This record gives sequence, C-alpha cells and structure tokens, in this order.
Amino acid sequence: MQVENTEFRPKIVAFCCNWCSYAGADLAGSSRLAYPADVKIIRVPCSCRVNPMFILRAFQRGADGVILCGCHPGDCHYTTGNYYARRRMTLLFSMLDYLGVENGRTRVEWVSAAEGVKFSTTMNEFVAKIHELGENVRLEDLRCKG
Amino acid sequence: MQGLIERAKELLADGTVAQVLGWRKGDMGYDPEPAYFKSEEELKDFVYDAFCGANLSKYMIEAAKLEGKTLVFLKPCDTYSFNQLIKEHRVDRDKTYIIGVGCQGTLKPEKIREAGIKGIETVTIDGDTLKFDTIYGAKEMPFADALLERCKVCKGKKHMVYDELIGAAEDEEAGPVGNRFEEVEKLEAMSPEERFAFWQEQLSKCIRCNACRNVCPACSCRKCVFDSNQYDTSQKANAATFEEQMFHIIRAFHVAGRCTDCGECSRVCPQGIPLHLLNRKFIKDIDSFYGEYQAGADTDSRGPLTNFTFEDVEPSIVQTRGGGH
Amino acid sequence: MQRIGVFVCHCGTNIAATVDVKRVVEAAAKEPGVVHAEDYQYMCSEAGQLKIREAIEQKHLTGIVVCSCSPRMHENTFRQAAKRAGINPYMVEIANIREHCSWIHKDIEEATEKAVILARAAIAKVMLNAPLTPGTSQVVKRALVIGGGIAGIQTALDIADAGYEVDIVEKTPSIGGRMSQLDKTFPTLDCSACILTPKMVEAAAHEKITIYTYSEVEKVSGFVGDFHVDIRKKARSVDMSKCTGCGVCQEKCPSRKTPNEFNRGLNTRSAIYTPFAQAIPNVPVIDREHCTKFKTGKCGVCAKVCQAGAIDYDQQDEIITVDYGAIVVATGFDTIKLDKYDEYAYNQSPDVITSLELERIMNAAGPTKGHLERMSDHKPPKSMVFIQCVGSRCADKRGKSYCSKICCMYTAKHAMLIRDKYPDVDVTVFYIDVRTPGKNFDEFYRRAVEEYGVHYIKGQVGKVAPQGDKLLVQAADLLDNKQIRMETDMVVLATAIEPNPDVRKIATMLTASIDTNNFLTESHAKLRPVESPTAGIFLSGVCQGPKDIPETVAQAGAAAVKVVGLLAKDHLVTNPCTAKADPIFCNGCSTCEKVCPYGAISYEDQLVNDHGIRETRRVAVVNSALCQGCGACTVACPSGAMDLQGFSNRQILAEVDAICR
Amino acid sequence: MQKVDMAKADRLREMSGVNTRKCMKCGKCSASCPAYEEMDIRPHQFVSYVESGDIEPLLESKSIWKCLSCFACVERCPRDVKPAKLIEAVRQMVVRQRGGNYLSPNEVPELLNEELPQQLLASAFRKYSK
Amino acid sequence: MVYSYYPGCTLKNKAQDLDRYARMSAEALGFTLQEIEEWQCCGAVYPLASDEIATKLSAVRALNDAKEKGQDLVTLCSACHHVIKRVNDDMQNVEDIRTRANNYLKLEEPYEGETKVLHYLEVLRDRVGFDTIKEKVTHPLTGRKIGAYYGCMLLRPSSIMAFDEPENPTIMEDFIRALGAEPVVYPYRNECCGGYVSLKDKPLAGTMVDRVMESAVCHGAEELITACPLCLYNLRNSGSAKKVPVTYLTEILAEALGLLPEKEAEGGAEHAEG
Repeated sequence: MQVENTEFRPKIVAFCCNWCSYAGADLAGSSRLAYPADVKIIRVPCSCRVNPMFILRAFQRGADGVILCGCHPGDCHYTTGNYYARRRMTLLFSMLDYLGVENGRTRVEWVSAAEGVKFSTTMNEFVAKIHELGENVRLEDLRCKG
Repeated sequence: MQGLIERAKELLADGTVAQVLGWRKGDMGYDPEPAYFKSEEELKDFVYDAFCGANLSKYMIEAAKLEGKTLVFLKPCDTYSFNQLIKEHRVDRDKTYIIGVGCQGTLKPEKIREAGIKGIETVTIDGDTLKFDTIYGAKEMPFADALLERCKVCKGKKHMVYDELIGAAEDEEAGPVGNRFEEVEKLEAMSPEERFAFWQEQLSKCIRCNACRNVCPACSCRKCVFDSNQYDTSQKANAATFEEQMFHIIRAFHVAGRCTDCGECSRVCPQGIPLHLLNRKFIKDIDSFYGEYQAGADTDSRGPLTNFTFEDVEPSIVQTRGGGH
Repeated sequence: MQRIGVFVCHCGTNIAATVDVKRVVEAAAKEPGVVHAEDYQYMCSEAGQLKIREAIEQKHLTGIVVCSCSPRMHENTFRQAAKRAGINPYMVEIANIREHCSWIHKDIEEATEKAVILARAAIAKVMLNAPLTPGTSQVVKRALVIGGGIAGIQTALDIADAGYEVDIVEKTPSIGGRMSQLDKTFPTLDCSACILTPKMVEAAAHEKITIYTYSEVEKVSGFVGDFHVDIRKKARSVDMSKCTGCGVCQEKCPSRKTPNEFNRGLNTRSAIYTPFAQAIPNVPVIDREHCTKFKTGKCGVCAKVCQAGAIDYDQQDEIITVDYGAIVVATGFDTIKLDKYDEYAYNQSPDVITSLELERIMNAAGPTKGHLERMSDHKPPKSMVFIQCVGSRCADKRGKSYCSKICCMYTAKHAMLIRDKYPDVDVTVFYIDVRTPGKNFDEFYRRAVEEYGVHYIKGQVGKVAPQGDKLLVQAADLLDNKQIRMETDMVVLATAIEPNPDVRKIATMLTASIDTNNFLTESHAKLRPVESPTAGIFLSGVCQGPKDIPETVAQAGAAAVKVVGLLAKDHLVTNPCTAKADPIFCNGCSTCEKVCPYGAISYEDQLVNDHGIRETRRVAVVNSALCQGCGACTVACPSGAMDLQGFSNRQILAEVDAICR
Repeated sequence: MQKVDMAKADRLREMSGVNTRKCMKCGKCSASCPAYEEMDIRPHQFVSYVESGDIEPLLESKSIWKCLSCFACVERCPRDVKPAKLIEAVRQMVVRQRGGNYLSPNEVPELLNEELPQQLLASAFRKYSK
Repeated sequence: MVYSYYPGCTLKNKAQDLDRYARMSAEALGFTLQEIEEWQCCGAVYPLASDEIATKLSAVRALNDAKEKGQDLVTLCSACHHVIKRVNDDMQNVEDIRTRANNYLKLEEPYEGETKVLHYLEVLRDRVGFDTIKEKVTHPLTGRKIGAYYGCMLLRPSSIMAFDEPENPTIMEDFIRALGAEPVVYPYRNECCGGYVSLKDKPLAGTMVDRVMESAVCHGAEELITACPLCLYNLRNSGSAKKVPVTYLTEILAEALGLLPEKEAEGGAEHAEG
C-alpha cells in the first residue's frame, strides 16, 4: 500500500520504562495486538528517567505526540520512581497547557508487564487523539523540519 | 538608612564582618546597584531606599568564598531566597551576618519614565509621594504608581532568617497583600489559542540576554544546563521561537518548587517579558495539587518535586479539569 | 570515531515476513558511522553470532546494533557475542523490530519504514555509547521463603538440602497451607496429610531451616544478594519454649464460638487453638480478638490449666530484621468470595458448599468426622450436584477471567470418592468443558464416569433454589437441548481460586510485578517462569498462576534451584548502567540525594579544576554498588550534572532526534 | 443447506450491541431462562445462529414472542454476552418488517378484562408491534 | 424534603391505591411527592435496540423536568422505574443516544443524565431510613409472614439499576421487618412472573406465576407484596397453583403507619382483592 502524501502520519514518541511498560509493549507484540506504526518506543530504565527536556526536544523536532508509560504507582521497580515522574509530568503538562499547547499531545499511562492489551488500546487511543489534533505546529521548531 | 551605615561601620570596626554587601548609589538617584563595601570610607556611597530592588541573596554564593564574614542586607522577600540557598548548600550561613531591613515596596524606574517624568536629577520619597527634581523642574507622582508588579502582591513583611533587624515593619506578622495568582488565573481563563498567542508574543521578544538567569537566586547553577554540550542547547542564536520557549519552560521547571517568587526575573528583563507568570503558574499548580508550599520558608523541608504522596493526582488532571484551571 | 556494524535478523519469517530486511540493511548502511550492515536468518544462532564476531574483527567495529527481537530477549546474548569478539559488551544496542514492529503491523511498507527508524535510533544511540565495566556486590548466603504451604516447604527443603540457610515466614499459626486442608489428592487418591506431614516435619527438623509462624513480612529494602527484611512475629501469647503441646488449654478454653478457619467456618474452635492436629509448631496461639481474657480481662483459664506455665498474656509483637540474598514468594491462594453468585444460593442454604468445604467434610478430622452429611440437618444426602466454573472463566466483574485449572480434576475426585464410599448417592456434575491435561488425568475423569457412574452434563446451572429440605437445580443440558429442573440434597460449587489477597502488599514491598488478577508476573512466560522480573525474587506455587500439587512441587523445586544458583555465587556482577555526577556541573545542592531510593548518593568536598579555576567544591558522588540505575536523580538535577551511564541524556536525545527526523 | 445472511447478522449485532464471539457456550442463559420450555430456538442458540449467519429460522421462531426480557440471562452470563438483547433485536427486525406485528389493535378488546393494568397493553404493544 | 414524582399510567388508573398509599405514607414519613406536570407514559418496557430514540423521549422529558426543579425523581411502578433509570443511564453514558435525544427535544440546556432516579423503596431505605420507619409505625404488622416479590425489573441489569444484590436482594425484607412483620425469603422472588406475555400467552405466564407462588408458599409466606401493578395483576390472575394474597408494598406501609382506618376495623386480616 502506498501511503498517500496528503495523509497525516503523526510522529509519536513513547517513552517506556524497562520493567513494566516496555515489557507490556513486548507482550502486546507477542500477542499480536496491533497499534499504529506511528508509535516509536524509546526504552528508559524508569519513568523517572524522562527529563521534560526530552519531551520538549521531541516536540521541537516535529513529534506530534509524546506518551510516557511506566509501572503502576506502587509497583515501580525502583519503588518510588514513578511517583516522581507523576509529579514532574503533571506540572509539565499543566505548563504546556498554560502555554496554549493542546493538552492531548502529552499523556502518561501506567502499563504493567502483564497489560499487553492495555498497551495496545492506549496506543490506539493516543494515535486517534493525535489524528484529531492534527499536526503539531505550536511546539515545532521550523528550523528542525526537513 | 543612616542607621544601617552606622551599624555596618560598627560591625566592620569590631571585626565581626570583613565586608559589607549592600547597594551603592547610582548616577541618577534611581539606579543603585549591589556592591561590596570594605571600609567606612566606601560606605559613604551606601544607599538603601525603595529603588534597591535587587535581591542580594545570590551574591552570597560568591561571598561564601571570600575571606571572613560578610554582612548582607536582606529585605523580607530576599530572605526566602537566602533560606532556599542554605537548603541547597550554596551559601554559608556561618560566614554571613544578616541584617533584615524593612521594605515598603520597591520601585520600577520604567514606570516613572512612562509617567512622563524625564531628566531626573534627584528623587525623594515623601510619604506616599515621589518627588523629583528634573531638568524640566519639580515633578511628582504617587509612590504606589511606580511600584514593581511583584510588590503589589507582597508576600509579607516578615524576615525568614536574620541576625538582627533594622527598620523592620511593625506589622511584621501581616499576611500577604493581594492575590498573586490573579494574572495567572486570567491567562488560565483564556482559550488555548489566546494563551498560545499571548506567550508567542511575549517569548518571541526574548533576546536570550540571560539577565533572568543571572539574577535569579534559584537559577544558581555553577554552569547552566543550557551551556552544556550534553543537550545540544548551548547558546543558540534566536532564529525561531521554540528555543526561547524551551529555555523558559525548562528554566521555570528547574526552579519549580525552589522559586520563592521574588520576581527578580521580570524586574530585570530588558524586554519586559512577564517571566514571573511562568513561575507563578508552577507555584499555583503545586499549591493546588500538593498543598501550599512556600520555597525558602524553611531550610529543611522537602521541595514538592523531591517529594510525593501515594495519592497524588494523575497527569491526566490537566485534561479532565478542562480549561486551564 | 565510532565504527558501527548493523545486523538485521529475519527471525525466520517472524520479522522477514513483514519487514523488508534488505531495505533495512540498505538504509542502515547509509547512516553516518555505519561501516558494516548485513542481514541473516537467525542472528541469535551460533552462525549468526559468528557473523557478528567476524564483522567486528574484520571491520574493526567499535559498536554494534542488532535489529531483532526485544532486548529483554537477546540483549545479553549479543552482548556476550560482542565481548567474545573483543569489544565492550555495553557497546551493543538492540532495535526491537519484532515485538514492537513486525508482530504488530501488517503492511510491509509501514513496518519496513518503522524498522528503519528504529534501527536509526539504535545507531544514533550506540554512536554515543561508552564502554562500561560492571562492579560487584556481596551475596548474603540465606534465603527467605514467604508462605509455608507445600510450595514454600518444598522450596525451603530444596534450598536447605543444597546447604544454604533458609527461613520460612508463615502468617498463620502453622505451616502446611491449603494442602493440609485437603482430604485426598488426585489422581492417585493419596491421603493429603499422609504425604504432607512428613514434609512439614522434615522442614521443622532441618538444621538449615528456621520457621517463623504467626509472622508476617513487614518491610523489605535492599536488592538482589542483599535484601533487608523486617519480620513481625505476632504475639502468640504462648511461650514457644515452654509449651509442651499437651492441648489441655484448648480443651478447657471456655470461649468456643469462633468460626474455625481451618474447617472453613463449618464449625467453631476455642480462642486458644492450634489449627489442626498435625500443626507445626504444635504450639497454640491465643486469638486475642475472640479471647475473653483479652476482651474483658476476666478469664485466664488457659493460664491456670497450663502446667508448663507457657501462657503469656503480656507477650508483644516482635520485629526482627534479617538479611537475605534471595526471596521466594509462595503465598498461595484462597477461594473467591461467592457473595456475587447468589443465584447458586451459597448464602441462602448451608447445603450449598464450596469444594474446599467438601474437603473438610470428607476429612476424618473435619467438622463431621469424615461423614458425608448436609450441614443443615446432618442427614446423609441421597443426591449431589457439582457445579463447575463458579467464578472462573468470567468476563464480567463478578468473577475471574482465567480457568482455575484444578477444579475439573478435584471434582472428578470428589465425585469418585463419594460414589465409592456411598454408592447410593446419585452424583451429577454440570460442566462447561472438562479440562484434564496431565498424566493419568483424563483417565481419572473417565473412570469417574465409566466405573463410578457419575453423570456429567454439559451445561451450566442457572439457579439453585432451596425448596423445602431440597435444593432445586435449574440447568441446561446443551447436548440434549433441554432444560433440567432437578431436586438434589447438596450442591458443591467448584469455586474459582485467586491469589492470596495479601500478595499485593508483598509484591509492592518487593517491587515485584503483579498482574490485574493479583498473580505475580514471571520474568518470561516460557523461559523464566519461576523468576520475577525483579532480580533476586522468585515465584513458587499458585502465587504465579493456578496449579495443582505436582506442578506446585515442581515449580517449588525450580525456584529453589534458581535461589541456590544465586546463593552459590560469591559476588554478583552489578549493573554498570549507574548514575554519575559531573563535578564541573554539580552544585552540590543535595536535590538528587532526596529522590534516590537507595541512598546511593553522598556529597564530598572535592578539588575541582573548572577550566583553570581550581577550587574545593561540595559535589555529589554515586556509590555504584548501591545505585540501581533508575535515573530519578538525573531529572532532579537542574544543572544536568547527573547523568545515567547507558541511558545518558545525549543518548536519549539522539534517539528522540532519530525518531523525529 | 442453511442460508447464510451475514448482512442481517451484522445488523442484529449492531442493533443489540451484542458481540456473539464472546459466547463460550456454557448454556447458563438457557439454564436461567423461565420461558425456555416454550421456546423452539433457545437463548444460547440465538447467539450461535447469529454468529453463523443463520438468521431466517430466528425470524420465524416463536421464541421471540416468548422472551420476557427479564434479563436473567444477561445478569448471569459469565461472558457478558446479553442474549436477551439479541432476541430483542430479532424481534425488532421482525416487527419492523411490513406485517410483522404480533399484536394488532383489533385483537385487543377480546383480551381485555377489568383488572388488566394499562402498562400491560403498553408493554405488549411495545414488544409485539412496530 | 420534596421529590419530583413520576406516577406512570397504571397508578393513575387501575393501581390508584398504590399511588394513594404512597403519597399518604410519604407525608406521614415527612417527605412530599410532587407529581411532575404533563408526564407521558414511559412506554412500560425499556427499548433495548441501540437505534431506538423516540421511544425514550418521554422518559427524558420527565428526567429533565426534575432536573429543572433541582429535585430527585421518584418512581414507584417497577416498570417506570426500570425504563426511566435505564434511559437516564443512556443519557449519562451513551453519547449517541444523548446527542440524538437532545437534538429531538431542543431543550434550553441539553439533558445529560443529571437527575438522580430513586425508587420509592430507595427513598425509604436511603433517605428516610428503615429505623425511622420502625419508630413511626403505629400498627405493627406483628405475626404476619410476608414474602417480598421483586420480579425482574427492579433488579436487572444490576450494573445499571444498582438497586440491590440482584441474586439475593434484601431491601424489601428489611422494609417488611421495619413494619413489624416477618419477612419470608424465597428463591423465586427475583424470577420473572411473565409480565407482558400474560396478554397473549396465558399458559406461559401461568407456569411462571405458579413457580413463584410455589416457592413462596413452600417457604411459608402467607402474603406477598410487590411494587409493580403488572406483577400484581399477573400474580393474582395467572396460573393454577395455590395462591396467597398479593398487595402493593405501599398498602402495608400505610397500614402499619395507621393510615388505613378501614383496615383497622377489619382487624387487618383480609387483604386479598382478587
């Protein structure tokens, strides 16, 4: 199938913690639970490794959505990492919203290693949301396009 | 003011302190600047009035490396910054002698200019009135009209840390004045498009002079992450808007939970960008999500970003609460 | 300058059917820094690894990218291959083009495009990799087993027999667990107690095994090789060193109204009690909630009658802290609550019972001394109905989504035993499917039908209605396509099993992953079934998934072997992907220390040469033996001084850039 | 030879919101059904008939006039299949077809008696006719 | 406390007692049922098919009326309660139905399921409290063995009706106990009585009523109460098994509260009417 040029193909970066969500994505894979190829996963040891800088950089480079997945609160492999991530992301997302960036472009979802189905549905939902929002123009750095 | 100079002289004379950090008269009467005073002689240029807006806390990082103790004059809101720096091990309390000075609000010279008063030779503060001798003759304006934005919502007249107080307000316990989140709330009530347009306009004015960074007592890194080669962010030309957004978002994020809301960033911005509105947004969110927190009110509590509770709100609250509340 | 080799795996057709591997190779070869790119059928095979080795040696590669299955699968394989070829094993990155690409996409164009991007991201990352050297950490030569059922006992015995110290923590007053409540076991019909009791005795007598009953794990810290565990020894109110186990206290105890947990509440017990005759230790506990002495202060009969003077009303809970190298979870299961299934009238009639209750009724030491009788009028039943899958295989909120696995077999066992002992009792089993995989299992079920005349009817029961002294069962016979409305005397519900509810608390303490059904997650569903993804935590028995006794014992042994394998090591190689502070950038502000879960960050005054300025500064120092590499500190650090080796800021940004390119 | 009508099957699934694939054929719906004996096609069969596209017998079945929509099958189904909704959809399909009404106003007078509550007529018309 | 009240067609006609006793008792217990103006018949059965909108509108109108008054909406007839609660759930949770219903109705402010729908029994249990009722009983029904007949519509589907445990409900038993009588629990109290098939299919309705009656009698019930006029009609008129008298739950409530002087005269012995 030739993808039409006019069709919007979002760029979506998914940061997944190694212990739960990356494994959840693996399970989605081995269970053949499809989600759009627009999603590209970056493996991080823990959701608390994700620096707001990474997220802004992704947007700067033309990402249309960024999602962070980690272990469920209480189940962090490092005990407390996702609690810090939760605070950081809450504040960051609120700030982006305050700056007028569409608040559906960022999301945090807790996905355990056993939740392949949840991983897949989350990604499908998120990609649908990004389709709804269209291309990211507010955060993109035009110089980086090309 | 004379009392301050006298006391400074005494402390220099009896060897309690080796130098004094205060404000030196400028050329115009409304442009004093931070300065060290090593002797009685130098102290004749010392000044303290409503134009001494500069927060001296951050200078104490360097002062900690000097020989001997340093006497520093801190206004009530400056003491929050100093406390925060103690918490972060950046200043040396043992090498500091703090005189807490009273403050009736500090002024913004631009407002005087905007009021059409130019060619100023001297300024005197007479109660609620500012009196000017200008080359065009005597002029005056209400004191309140020249106040810095930050001082209109003063967070209180109490000093958080000091060795002695001189000229402190009698109503020390009086609480904050005004609602400091009013402007933030106004922005929050706008549509995302309006907010985006607002910030686009504001942040595009940025010339990356780094004045905000240099003055900010929380932005006290020895070497800024934006000067690091790790992030490929170091000192770029301002060819597109994102760089500024990124810089200011990250800057605000890095001081979130540490910013005392001293307002120095907006005071020094040559482009008049209301940078404090970024910091205050974080403060407002922190207060509403995690409970009231005032950075610098103490020296040992955990900041909101180095703390958590099991029941913290989920990031999705940003979507579900709707609007920008 | 890095010289990178890229190796694209077909994984047979797993990848190659959806991803055009040749195009991935071509695209990768064009990336800056890449000096070699090739594809192969199975990169993980001996031949595939040899290709990697040859390329490293011939092209003088400094780093490699393998585009293959998940790094959770073969990262280590390829690291070892790189190491054998003479480059640092941490100069390897994996692009996951199977689980995250070929398996979830159908369109070749799309999947290939994505695979190329994933490869680029991995190449961008590996360009910034630096050789890393793992450190080592100590191994405490002692294991903890949480749960004293057959799984825990077997694991403990196997570890102890290998020569290592092992502690069992059991929250009830005795070890033995669910198996001690069973009457007979399938498919051989051995008496459960007869085969369990010797194991219990062996465990209690083993010089390497310490048993803490009536105790619970309170807090766990540390990590693989060196866990620190707080164990709460609940106050037994009986001095274990003095008690002779004579049982007089239990006989004389005047408060006898407490539901007997061991008999599933079918009868009552005294407030001071040992759960069952063969209990180990044979020392009673006082149930303070139900004891008159503790409730009103008046009584003290047990203390009066105890000749050994063992009763101690003032005993307090005691907390001990013990270090362990490995921890095994063997917390077992319980049956689900049936409150939401009252169409079966469990709460409306005492003659509707669960299978576990039937075990107690059939047991000679049970509430009816082994006589099969109805709990309502103690008359022997003439007809019995067994209902399968009660709460199992449910998609609704009432039950469990999974098959409880053991019910088909124990129901066949019950039906057979009843028909054997009471041939005049008519037994009907309503089933959805009869699932009997296992050695001699289907034969066993067929014997129940063929030799013992148990009626098996395919169709679920819709309602059980008490009617007079009978139970009216309304069911469907799907094969005859008719509705059955039959009267019976007793109904036995094959109730779904679920992990012990406490396990969630324990999993949280251990940071072990747990699924939505509260089963602990294994590290790999097929290849690492007894290990939790959290290093040093092992799984034994039903806490991992429904199992019968032989499977539980087999898994218990497997878990023990894994533990022994760990404890046999003098040192553990630690993860070299630890945090590291750059003293030039560090402010010494102590922010990072506050978010470190391991206390791995300290501060020291260091002489720093900052571009010619030499001064002493307070800077952060990471203890790499303690650091587990989560990265919380790296984000807390405002100056970016703190970075994580193997997942550095620059590496992650390079991946972001490559993906967004 | 059975006539397969997948279009109608899809329409029934859509109207009812029932996913027939969720059925594990345990028969609890039929076990629970109080009108079972009066039915020619049984509740569990409705699910498998729709799944296989065998719609014609359902449209002709008298079961659709016997189902009480008492929801016992829905409440007790372990797979959340909701057979009653499927039967209702078949009934709707029939009454929406011309002449598919099972009750006509002409019949009513002779069915009436003094105590008969209004809601009985209202519900019967809802269930039996367009 | 004032509640919006939706009586429904039958209570205005054949089941006037049910309505009258309910209002009398409400006043005695300190709450008022304010009948909503111009209510229309709810349709008596909930339209199950996902594409039916028009048949749900009368329920939405009633719900919106209560919303505008800022009151909870109380119903008494099981069928009305069933229909209105389920339509309300649709209006809350099914976007398609919500949008289309609002498009039809063109209300000033769209209705999105804001109204809380309560069955009269729920008001008694959750707002008045059975303990309070017990205190206000002047003529306790001591010695009477009363079986509650729930039927299907109050309880199912339980996820939406959220009325009581669907397989072992207790609300009516608690109610009976509060009035001083002895509740009789029997397993068929939540099985369908035959409802609308009693119009054209008497034998089927008869079988089902007989099962209910047999079960009730077997467990010792000497009379039954119900909330539904159709159940009442059907239980009285269908089937051939031995019967016990059936009354509305509001009747025994009014009786226990001493609001039925005529009953007192009769000594409370005779309840059956049909």
